[in-house]
Amino acid sequence: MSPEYSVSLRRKIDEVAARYPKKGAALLPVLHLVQREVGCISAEEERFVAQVLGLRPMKVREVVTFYTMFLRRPVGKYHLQVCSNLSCSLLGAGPLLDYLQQKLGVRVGETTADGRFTLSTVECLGACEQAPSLMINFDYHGQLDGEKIDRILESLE
Amino acid sequence: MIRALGDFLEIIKGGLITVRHFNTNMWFHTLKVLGFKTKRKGAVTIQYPEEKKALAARHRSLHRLMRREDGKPRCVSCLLCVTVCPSECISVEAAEDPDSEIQKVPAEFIIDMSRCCFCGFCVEACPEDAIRMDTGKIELAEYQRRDLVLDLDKLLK
Amino acid sequence: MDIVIAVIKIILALVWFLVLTLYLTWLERKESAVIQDRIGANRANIWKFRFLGLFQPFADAIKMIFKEDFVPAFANKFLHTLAPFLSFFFVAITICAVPFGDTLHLAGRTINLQVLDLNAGLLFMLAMLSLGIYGIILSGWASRNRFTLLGGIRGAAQLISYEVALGLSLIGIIMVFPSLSLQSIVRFQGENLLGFIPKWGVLIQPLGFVVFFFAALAETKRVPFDMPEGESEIIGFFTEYGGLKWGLFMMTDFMEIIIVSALLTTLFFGGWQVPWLAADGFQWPWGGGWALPHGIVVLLQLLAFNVKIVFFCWLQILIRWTYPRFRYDQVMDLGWKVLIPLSLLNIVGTGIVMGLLK
Amino acid sequence: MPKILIDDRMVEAAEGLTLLRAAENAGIPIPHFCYHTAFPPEGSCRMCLVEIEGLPKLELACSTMVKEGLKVQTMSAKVVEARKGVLEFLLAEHPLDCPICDKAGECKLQDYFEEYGLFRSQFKEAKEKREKKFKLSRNLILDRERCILCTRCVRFLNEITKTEDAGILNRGIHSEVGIYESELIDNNYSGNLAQICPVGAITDSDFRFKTRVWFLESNESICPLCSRGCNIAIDSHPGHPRALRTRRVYRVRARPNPDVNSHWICDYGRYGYAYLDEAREDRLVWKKGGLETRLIWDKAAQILTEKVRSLVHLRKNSRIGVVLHSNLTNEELFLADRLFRKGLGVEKLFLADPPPGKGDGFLLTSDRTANRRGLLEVGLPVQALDAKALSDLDLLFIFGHYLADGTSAADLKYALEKVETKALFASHKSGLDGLVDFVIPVPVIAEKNGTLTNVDGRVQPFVAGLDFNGDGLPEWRALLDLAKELKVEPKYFWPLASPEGVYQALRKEIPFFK
Repeated sequence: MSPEYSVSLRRKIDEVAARYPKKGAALLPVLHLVQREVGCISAEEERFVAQVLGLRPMKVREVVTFYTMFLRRPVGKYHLQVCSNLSCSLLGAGPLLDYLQQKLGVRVGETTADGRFTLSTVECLGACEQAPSLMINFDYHGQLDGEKIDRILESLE
Repeated sequence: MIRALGDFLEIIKGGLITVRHFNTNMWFHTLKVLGFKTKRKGAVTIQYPEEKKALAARHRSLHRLMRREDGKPRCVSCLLCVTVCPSECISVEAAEDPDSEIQKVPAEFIIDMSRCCFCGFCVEACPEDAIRMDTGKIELAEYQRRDLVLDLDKLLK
Repeated sequence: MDIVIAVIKIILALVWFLVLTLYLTWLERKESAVIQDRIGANRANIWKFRFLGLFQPFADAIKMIFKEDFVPAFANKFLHTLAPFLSFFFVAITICAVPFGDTLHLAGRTINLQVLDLNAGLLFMLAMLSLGIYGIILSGWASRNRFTLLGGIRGAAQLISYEVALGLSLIGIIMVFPSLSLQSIVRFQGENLLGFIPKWGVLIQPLGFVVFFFAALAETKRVPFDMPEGESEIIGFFTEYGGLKWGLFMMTDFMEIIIVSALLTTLFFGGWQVPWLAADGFQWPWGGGWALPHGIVVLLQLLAFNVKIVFFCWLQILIRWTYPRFRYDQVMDLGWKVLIPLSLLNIVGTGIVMGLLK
Repeated sequence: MPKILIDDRMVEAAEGLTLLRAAENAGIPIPHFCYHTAFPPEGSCRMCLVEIEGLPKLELACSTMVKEGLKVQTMSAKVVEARKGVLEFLLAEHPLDCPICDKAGECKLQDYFEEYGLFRSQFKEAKEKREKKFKLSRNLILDRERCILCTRCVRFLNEITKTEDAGILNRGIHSEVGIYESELIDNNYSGNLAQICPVGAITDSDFRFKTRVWFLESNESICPLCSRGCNIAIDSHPGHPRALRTRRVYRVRARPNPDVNSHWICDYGRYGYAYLDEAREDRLVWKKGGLETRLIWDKAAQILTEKVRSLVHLRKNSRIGVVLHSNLTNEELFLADRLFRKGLGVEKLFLADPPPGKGDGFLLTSDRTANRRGLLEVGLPVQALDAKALSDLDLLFIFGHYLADGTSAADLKYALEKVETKALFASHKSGLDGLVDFVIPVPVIAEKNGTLTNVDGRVQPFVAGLDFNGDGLPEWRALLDLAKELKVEPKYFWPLASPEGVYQALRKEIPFFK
């Protein structure tokens, strides 16, 4: 579709799609591919994927909105995802989120002005044993409190 | 023979009751007309247009439609009053309200008072407490039948 | 001159009759209201001046006159129109035999205070009252409506039955006061019994009075004897009438009340007689007296007559607003099985007493 | 045929049937929201839970296949408890705006709650606020608060129209039905979404707020707007003493018929009901010398038969013409054939039909008449309309107002002016009214009885669902009356008195209808 997508991306997509009996079944890996390449999956990418895989854009949108690991808009360098599910909520995910919002000066879903941090909530990180837990990009951090968060954020550069 | 005499006696007794009423009312009412106050009242008639009885709190009089705090009619034209009305005197036409919290408002609300039997079912059926029969207006005579057909504006007054 | 006096008497009598009729309607409304703890008609007014609703009869009259004169398409138009006038006429004419007072001496003339002193006045009145049945039958029949016809038949049957008792109950009176002229019957009652009790008919004919009173009540066709009309439940003979014609029937009704009262007064309550009042003043039974001028005596007599009549009107209205209607068979039973035997008994009894006293 | 035990009743169910269908066939309804006969089971609403002996948990009736020896309880205490729970959770987010909801009265949630509901909610939390007026298509409005996420609408668009316009977005409590960006659902079957929505989430702006469903009287009929002959239900208002609107019909719904239209009808048929009320012919008039007289049919029939008789007497049968159309029922076409062609020897039979439209490949056909197939099968030798052929006639019977559609007004006027007597049997007002001598109002398909043959040759009977309010009469009766009055084949026509009788005669004579 638009020429921005590199030839290599297209080739990779074709490669992945070829592994499945139906092209459409490759949707998840293809979306991961695209997100890794482009950084997020906005409407434009959805249309691109739909066109490549022969699906209606609505199908792609359904999948993209269902999974929290697909980002619908660009995020900062560090993507802080706070679990808001039951165990974490019971063990203080709420105050934690408030603390983060205050500290970073952004609300949930926003990126700091310097583009370093994006704060968002997710449904269940699957780490209840470490509740309250937080995922920064692909790293897990558990049993958090204000102090620990300060330390973690300082260590990020 | 004795029974016949007894019956005759009863007839006389009956006559005496009316005579007693006549006497009391005649004299005490006359005194009242002349301005003397007596313990006994004489005639109990209320001289209607001049004197009026206080209406009971639950008395069902002319309908009125209630307004919301912002002045819009409370009615959401659910047509439950129309459904329940045994004399089929209510007709309502609904319209869309721009406020999505209200959604449905009456475009026209007509009560044909010449058909109304004052059963008060409409008041009981109303889920919004939008219609009440507590205006205390009970003198509803009109010279024209069409004046008995009340529309939204008149009912909201 | 005699003719002028006769015309004046006729006019005065009729005016008296009609005005009393008019105000009897007011009396009926008011009395029934007072009996029932109400106030009664008091709305009719002239320039906001109500005066106890005394203008109500005029309002009613105006209403009735200006109402549509409706005749059913299927009715016999002539008879339908004739009936109310017939009824009205036969009642109205009876007034000519009623004695209002004794004689009035004016400018050297002796004027009998009676339109016409018929020597068979009593029979005349009974006859005229009986003829009133024609109005009922005609109205019921000419309306060409089954219900009015039935009402008319009921009326005729009832009235004819009670005519018998009515006539028989008066025979005692005729035996005691040997005259058929009403004026002379009244004069007879001016005497005293045992020197101090006014010799009124009711005292010497108590049974005759009771029978006559009931029979006369039945003659007026009012509750509790309103078989012919029964406007609230059983449809009566003037159902198909409206406006002025219906008004005539109603007036006939009220006039009958007055005539019955007049008869009761004249025959049993001394007519215009005031106890112990003679032509020149009171004559006390214990001696002495109180001389009064002729004019005052005549006025007192007229007053007495009117007071008595109004009392009986009042009594009849009271009865009408007290008792429920008889059933048809009860009416007939009362007439044929009670009143007629009683009146016959009265005749026999009177005869025996008179024979013994002779 | 596996035998299963449902509520202690032995039921024989076909292989491959779901429990829910098997129970329904046996007359045991199992409550459900997301299940729809036309789609494969989804199992998202959890309403159809039933107890199966030997299984530890409750199972979904909509997706459990029947198997020999299953013992099922549909109303056990456990099941009822589960239904209560499901309803309570649905109600936790569903607004209680039934008074303004158009679905109230035919809402499954309302019905089931009435039956099983816990009337004292245990939820203290406020309900979630969502968008109440989301535009889904030109006609459809989505109320996301009311939506119970049964996905019937999504599946309809996936499976039936295959357009996949809508889907479920987001996850968990944030899930909602949505469309892609602002691409509105745009297909000819979108109206069905409002009908299959089990709650009031999708409402139809054509019906929205117009009335309440319990006022409506539903009558079965057949859609006459194309040759498919979809089965429909016409919902009309029987009247109100002070009704503000004078309209009768409020909506048209699809009636399931697996052989014709499954559960669907197209939007053309669904929203095209205005013809039932608008511009209807209602007065039977005779125009003579510029004067309009209102007549009764008997009188009009007398005048017309007199005219026919005099023409037949003079052996001028060829000067009688008849214009027919393909919206007449089989019976009427058959009677016309029998009376005019066989009985009176009329040769000039013309056809004037509404112009064809565009088919959509699913239900809607390009032929916009109800009974073209019937016309062919009855075997009427109709000619195409030709204004010139019309003009050398003395008597013309015109059925339908479609004559005005195809021919130019001037041509028509010129042709008809030369015809001595013209009788128009029309259901709707048209330009023809001014050109003819008799205007005889006739009912539309929804107002009469008879049969129609659809494009696939399926003969469908229908009965009058709406009252016909005009002066006139159905065409079949008019034709019968004319035949009887003219004494054409008396032995044949006299015993006929109803469309059923005519159909019996039709079956005897024309092999197709056997």
